Amino acid sequence: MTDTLLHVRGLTVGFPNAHGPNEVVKSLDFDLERGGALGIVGESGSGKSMTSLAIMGLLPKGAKRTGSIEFDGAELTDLPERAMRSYRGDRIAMIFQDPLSSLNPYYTVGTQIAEAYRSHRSGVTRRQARTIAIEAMERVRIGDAAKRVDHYPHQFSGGMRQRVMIAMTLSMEPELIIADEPTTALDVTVQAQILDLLAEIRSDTGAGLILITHDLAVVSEVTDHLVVMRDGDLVEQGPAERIFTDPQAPYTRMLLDAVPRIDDEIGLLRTLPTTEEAR
Amino acid sequence: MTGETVPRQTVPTESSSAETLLRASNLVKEFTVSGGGLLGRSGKFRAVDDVSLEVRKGETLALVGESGSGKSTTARLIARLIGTTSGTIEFDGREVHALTGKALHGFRSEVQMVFQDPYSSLNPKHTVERIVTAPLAYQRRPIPGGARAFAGALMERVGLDPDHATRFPAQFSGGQAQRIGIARALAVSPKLIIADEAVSALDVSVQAQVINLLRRLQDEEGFSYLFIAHDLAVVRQIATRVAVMNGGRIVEAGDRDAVFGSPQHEYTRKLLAAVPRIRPEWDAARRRNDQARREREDPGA
Amino acid sequence: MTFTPTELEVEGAAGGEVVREGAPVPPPASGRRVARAFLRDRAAVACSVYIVLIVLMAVAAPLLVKISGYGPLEFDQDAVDPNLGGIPLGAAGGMGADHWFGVEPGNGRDIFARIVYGARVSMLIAISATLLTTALGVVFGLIAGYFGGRVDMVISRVMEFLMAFPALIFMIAVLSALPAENRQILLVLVISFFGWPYLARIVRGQTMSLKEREFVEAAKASGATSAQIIFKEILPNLASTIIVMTTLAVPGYVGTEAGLSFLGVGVVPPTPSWGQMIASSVPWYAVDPAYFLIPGAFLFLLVLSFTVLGDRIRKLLGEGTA
Amino acid sequence: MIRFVANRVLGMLIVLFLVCLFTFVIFFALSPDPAVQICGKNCTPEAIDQIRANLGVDQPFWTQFGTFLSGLFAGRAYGTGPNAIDCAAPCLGYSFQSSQAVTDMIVQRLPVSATVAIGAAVLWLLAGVAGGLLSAVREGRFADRFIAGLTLTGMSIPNYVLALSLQFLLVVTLGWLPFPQAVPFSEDPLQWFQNFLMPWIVLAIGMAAVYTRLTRANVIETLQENYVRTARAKGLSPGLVWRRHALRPALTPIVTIFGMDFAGLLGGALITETVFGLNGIGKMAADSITKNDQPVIMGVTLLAAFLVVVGNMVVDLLYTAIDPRVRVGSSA
Amino acid sequence: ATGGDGPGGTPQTGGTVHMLQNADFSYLDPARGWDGGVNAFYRLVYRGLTMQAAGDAEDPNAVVPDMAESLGTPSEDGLTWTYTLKEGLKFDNGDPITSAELEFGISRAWDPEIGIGSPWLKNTVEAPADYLGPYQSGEHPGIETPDERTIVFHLKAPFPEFDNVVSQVNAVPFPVGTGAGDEFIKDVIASGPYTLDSYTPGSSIKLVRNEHWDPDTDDVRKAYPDAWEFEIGLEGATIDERLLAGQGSDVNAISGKIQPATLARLQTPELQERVISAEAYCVTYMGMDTTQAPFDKLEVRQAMNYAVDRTSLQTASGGNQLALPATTIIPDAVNGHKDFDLYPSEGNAGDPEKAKELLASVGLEGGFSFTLDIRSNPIMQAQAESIQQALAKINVDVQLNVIDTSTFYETIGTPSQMHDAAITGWCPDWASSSSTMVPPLVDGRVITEKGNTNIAQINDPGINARIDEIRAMTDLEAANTEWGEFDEEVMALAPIVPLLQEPSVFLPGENIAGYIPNTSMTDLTIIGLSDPSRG
Ligand SMILES: Nc1ncnc2c1ncn2[C@@H]1O[C@H](COP(=O)(O)OP(=O)(O)OP(=O)(O)O)[C@@H](O)[C@H]1O
Ligand SMILES: Nc1ncnc2c1ncn2[C@@H]1O[C@H](COP(=O)(O)OP(=O)(O)OP(=O)(O)O)[C@@H](O)[C@H]1O
Ligand SMILES: [Mg+2]
Ligand SMILES: [Mg+2]
Repeated sequence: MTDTLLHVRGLTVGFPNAHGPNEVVKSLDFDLERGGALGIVGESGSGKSMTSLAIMGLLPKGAKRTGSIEFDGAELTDLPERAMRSYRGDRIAMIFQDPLSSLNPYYTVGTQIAEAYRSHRSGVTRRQARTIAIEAMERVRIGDAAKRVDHYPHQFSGGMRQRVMIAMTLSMEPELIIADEPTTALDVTVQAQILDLLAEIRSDTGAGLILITHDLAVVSEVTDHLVVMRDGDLVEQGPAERIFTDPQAPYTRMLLDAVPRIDDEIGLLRTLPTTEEAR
Repeated sequence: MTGETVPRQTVPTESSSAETLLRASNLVKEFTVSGGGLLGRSGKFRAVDDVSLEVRKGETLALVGESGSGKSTTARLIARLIGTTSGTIEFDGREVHALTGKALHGFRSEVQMVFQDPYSSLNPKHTVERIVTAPLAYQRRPIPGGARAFAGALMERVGLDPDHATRFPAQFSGGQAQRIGIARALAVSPKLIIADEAVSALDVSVQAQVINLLRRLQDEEGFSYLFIAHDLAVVRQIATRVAVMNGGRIVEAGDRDAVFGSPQHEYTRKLLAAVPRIRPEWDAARRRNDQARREREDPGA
Repeated sequence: MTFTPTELEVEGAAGGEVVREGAPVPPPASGRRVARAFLRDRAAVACSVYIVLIVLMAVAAPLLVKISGYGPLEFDQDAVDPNLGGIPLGAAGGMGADHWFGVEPGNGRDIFARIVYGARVSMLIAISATLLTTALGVVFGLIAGYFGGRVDMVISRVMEFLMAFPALIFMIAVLSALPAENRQILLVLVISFFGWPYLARIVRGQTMSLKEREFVEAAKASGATSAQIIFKEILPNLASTIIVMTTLAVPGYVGTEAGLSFLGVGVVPPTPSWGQMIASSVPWYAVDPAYFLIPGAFLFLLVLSFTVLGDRIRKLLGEGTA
Repeated sequence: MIRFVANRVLGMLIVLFLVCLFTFVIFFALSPDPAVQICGKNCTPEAIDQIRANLGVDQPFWTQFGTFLSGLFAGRAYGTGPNAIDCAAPCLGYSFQSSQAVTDMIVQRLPVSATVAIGAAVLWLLAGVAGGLLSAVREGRFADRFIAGLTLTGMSIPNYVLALSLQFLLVVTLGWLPFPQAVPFSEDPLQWFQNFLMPWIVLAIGMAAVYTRLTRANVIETLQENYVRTARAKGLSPGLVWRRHALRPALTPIVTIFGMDFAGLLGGALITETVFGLNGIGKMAADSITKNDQPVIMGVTLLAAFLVVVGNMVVDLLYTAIDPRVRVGSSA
Repeated sequence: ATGGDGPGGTPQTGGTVHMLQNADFSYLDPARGWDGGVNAFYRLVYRGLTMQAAGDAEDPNAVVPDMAESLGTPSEDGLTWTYTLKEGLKFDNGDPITSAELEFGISRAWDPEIGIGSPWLKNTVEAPADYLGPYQSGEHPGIETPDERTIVFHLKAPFPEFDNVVSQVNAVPFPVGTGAGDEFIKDVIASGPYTLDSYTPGSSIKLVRNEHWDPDTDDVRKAYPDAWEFEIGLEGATIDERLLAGQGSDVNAISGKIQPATLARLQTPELQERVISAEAYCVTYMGMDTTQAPFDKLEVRQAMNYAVDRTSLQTASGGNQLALPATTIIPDAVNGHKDFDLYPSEGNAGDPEKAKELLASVGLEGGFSFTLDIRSNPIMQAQAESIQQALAKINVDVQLNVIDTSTFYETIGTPSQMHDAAITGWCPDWASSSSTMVPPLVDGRVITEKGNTNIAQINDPGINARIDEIRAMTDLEAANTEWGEFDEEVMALAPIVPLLQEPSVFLPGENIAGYIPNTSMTDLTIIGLSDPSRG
């Protein structure tokens, strides 16, 4: 299985302003194999989210994207919006960090889960869509799905909302799931459940996964390939095991040293003089 | 430039003979939750349910538990920011749970807090100087050596540039801002610092800096921490003793190694199991590789 | 007259009690940078210039009148035609070298002098009312927002009640029934009495979210009293809101004063006020449009200037994130 | 839900009661003696005393307030004996100057005020929402800045200045519109329409400006919501994203203030009705103020407060229907 | 008054006359209403024993018989007046009008809550103190109806002008037993040529012909139009604009006096042809409280009379078409007027020098300050401001106290509430003599705690005696001459400052004929349309 699903070259995202191009993602290269799991790690503001949004073609207003993003052989950066839309939700799905604000408070979760399906598959009746939503909710193990399908987001707990977000991507069986910090807002126990769920779905559907997080321990458990970012730059990338056992870049090493361990090593955590120290 | 590499050191196991600084017994806090409106029946919600704990001099007691388990409420009870429903708090041998008004000032200068969100906990409209001297100002105590010098000294102690005393919080990074919060806590030379999720909002590298700072200060000045966190890995790094909260109660308490090594309560076990971890063999391999590299780069070491 | 002191109030109303969370309070914009941005904004500068001119005009009224030669109360029989109902002689309401803006029909009073003196009344009332409203609104808003619970309940009910009141009708009714002495003070009091809840509501909402911020707790842990927390910790964070609300309130009150005077319950004659001038021009607007247009234009431009200024200041302070 | 409604209604009743009490206290203190008004010219002090006794205005405050309240619900009579004047429930008072029950006076003028209010509301809502949407879509571009200028101007024109200017321009100078003349719709629809056109415009302009800004701000803000991004990430068509995920949340708050503004206007547009000589509640209030006809002023005040308070409540209830978050049972 | 048929030619029968007005009529019930506007309206629907002569009569101030066959016959002692009704008089439902209905209608004036209009019946006709009108006390003991056509009044004291009393609007017939409470406030039981078709308070009144009115019994009313429509609640400016434009049915419209601002627009020949002006029947004056310093000094009051600038007042009130300087209390148009000016000045512009001298003579050369009560009405405010300006020249500082229209008369009628002076006006209750013009303003015995008309509060024995003397005169012509003399005697004491007589200018629609407006009461009953098919 060396079939490349996503092939990113020279991806650059900038917010040009009076002072210059103001690049927040700088010439990023990485690949994701079909069914593979890629982790993108880095500190806050290092450009992780912008990378994922660039792939989705959902960059905020004012952002400029250059470089190439090839998905399943098709160049996404050239696609007109209309064509790009047929990828989104259908073949590439995204799960966002904050599940409450990412769900529309005005509609039931059922409606929102089925929405993507209805818009990508024509001729789906309301009833069918509902059934699909219930099935998706059952798959992410939301109990009593038949009833809860008619509830509103605010009636769910944080963990369940995140499950709803995942359920939303499921109905379409996407080939690529991008999860942008899907567990940051959650408790460890809930985080563990969500991560398990993602792993399970991947093994069920064979979908590729890009997991974005700043938690190295999380990526170490989930992904097989790693991209380390800092200030929009690609610091280092490679197979997870290699990076965890033999990090090449000093920044990666520092990062790994700074992670508090639960199992081992008690002592002063190693830190790099970061940009902030220099200020 | 690879940055400083601090030799690993073992934290000495605490001596159980250490003196007790704070003792909270049977704390209960009930909140009235109204049913809304005029007709709504109001009920009582027990956020803290019969919690007893003690913090000894020079040690760190960590309070862990999932969101909503009552950690912050316990901290605020102990800091006397909210009144207790019942229970007693003894600090340095004095009963403090009934103090009010001015009488509280003495206590306030011995117990300080550091908060989760560095920006939210600093008034954006005040300069650093004003922020760090605020506890003295509020307690109407003279500022030794003048505000500028005092603030400068404090800032230096937490590793900030004293020249930045007239800046506003927004002009600092998260880690620096959190240091300002710590400096403020140090202003009154407290005996106990309550750190409520003081590092949870920070990136790992910054988090590490702050943890290191807290540890250094403890080593240098010998004060005690009540350290609240939900990240067990962090807790393990800093705690002397650990108390696990769930549903408003402390379900398990004990020495760090005891709690992490052989958790007694089922909830603690569940919590520990859920913590994501980097495979220890990877870490071990990395350490070997690291060692090898260092030797390669600097054969003299 | 729609009684809308500012539009912020409406935006506040839209959200109801819900305080927008997570919106970080922008760090203080540096004064110099704001000033520079402000100076680049042509509309804002033009508006400020107009306002400053009016203020100067109001302050220098006696001097200006000396230059123009006619006092605001002085009759000039020679400027009007007694055969035609007292219509001003000459074109455009009697404008000319003698009477720069023409004269009032009937008595020949100099419109320039009345505009100048009217500016005094308008500005004085609007600014006093703004100050009083701001003081009330800020204090009550802070108290309600900070203490919450029963205190908030009482203050909120009072605000709700005042806002439910058809303020204009009520103001007119009360003013018309009250004696004419100290009418200007009464106007200020009555306007402020109904005006403060609009600011208080916004201050209350912001206070409620500010008090959840940890620096309040930190201050408490440092030994600050409630008063210190309210006025030293929270109040500075409301500065930009208050500035914006205040600039937006002034035009509202200029309009209100003029409206009340227009309805005949404002200032007492012969004191000139722009609203009163507009009201007395109503029967004449077909024969002597200048009589209506001059105070109308002055009033409109003043209100517009304050509104634009408030709007710009809000944008500057709002976007002033570093 | 029932609890919520009950709560809301109870709160509303309390506010209304306070409004009644406050109004009554004020007017009790300010009111000229109705007996003097009834007594007319060439009146003797004895006659006044007798009329006072007849009307019960010599009673203590609380008794009078009680009578007033019961009059609201059960009606009341002014005076006793053969000359007693009946005031049916809901009795808001009796105007001795116009010799009419205030309720009747209001009911008679309500159609005009309602016409004014409805027309203006439709106009400002359409203009405001359309302008706001256009502004939001073209954010930062010429159309947006142009509309921003218009709204600032619209908000700044005191409406009597606008009313007089329009009348001067359209009627006197250009002669495009005839002088307002009271004609029912059925008699001369054209003249009827022309009569109301200017009041509608005058009332709508200020409001439309506010609504434009509000709509613009809401739409821009909503477009930045994460759930809109989610919707786009699902591959929904732009139309669907706009309709379902942007407009509904953006326009919902507008419904709330619209309800209150409309209710406020229904209580009479004082200045506009006066300037255009429309015999609505606002003009009646203005006239009553000139005549110091306190019962009418009080009646209109109460009516307006009632409309605003009820409008407020209806909006709240409506809000629970449109915004699931505030639905009862949840602590949002 | 300008005589003739009015501008539009001769009135023809038919059509609808429109009346555009700002304020609604006070009451449709004539026992309650009593003012120039509503009196003119009552004349269309109600009839009394006598009435003021037609507007186009030789002497329009005269009193002539209406339902009575002739004017009243007084007894020798002047205490009993007898009238005989014409035949064929009917209400609008066809029921005959007899002396019983007339007695009933007149007795309503005694009801304390209904009879709040003209006080003259109560003032003159004998009745026990506890008589409270027909609803509470039954038949009137002071009025006899020996037969269906005869009615006899017993007076308290001789009153030579009693024919004027029964011409008052509250001396009209009503079916026995009707009209309690507020029944007639919105309804009309007509005895005159028109009856009520519909009434929307504050907005419109429509009158249609009373089929049971017999023109043969009526010498005064012409009743040309078939219907009347009163459009109420229009702004003064709007009314003028409509009359100027004369669109549609507005050619058939009349209204009250036009606004000063409109005068300037009447300069085209077509409009000039339509303009009619009418003399003033009232005087606008400033009353000074003679019981308080400084107005207790004659010299100060005289100084005021000298100082006011009547030319400026005139312009402030709308120019010379709408205001004339007044130097007497009795206006030119009221019978009994005598021309004099005790305090003359060049061009009526005031004589500040003379005034200063007078003030100096009582040690007030430094001036003083006083408070002037005025009504919140633009013209009155303009007048007050003019006085303020004029008196400033003699160092007198005038503080204006603006009082709401509704409470103004109540306030100045209450001596304890009135300030140092007030501007107000006075009109006679009937213009055929000055008996109701001067005495109410200066009779020291009518000063009351409330409803006071003698706001100067002058109580001079000489004046009081003169009033009684002239009132007792049965020769009304001679009495009027005496009233004129009396006016001058009063003005020598200067209790008031007569300011202006305010004539009015009217602009009837193009198609209106027979319109002879009058500032005291316009006779609507002789108006018609020149071409009833128009409009
Ligand atoms: N609309 C924007 N305009 C200008 N700069 C932006 C904009 N949005 C984001 N940025 C900048 O882009 C950089 C990268 O942001 P990004 O959200 O990708 O970081 P991240 O790695 O996802 O951080 P986090 O872990 O906090 O989510 C940041 O420095 C941010 O300030
Ligand atoms: N003022 C209050 N009124 C009512 N309930 C409250 C109040 N403060 C806290 N609670 C409730 O008490 C419980 C404990 O809250 P607390 O903040 O102590 O939890 P925590 O363990 O600190 O959680 P987290 O990790 O999310 O900070 C929660 O259920 C919370 O909703
Ligand atoms: Mg991110
Ligand atoms: Mg907490």
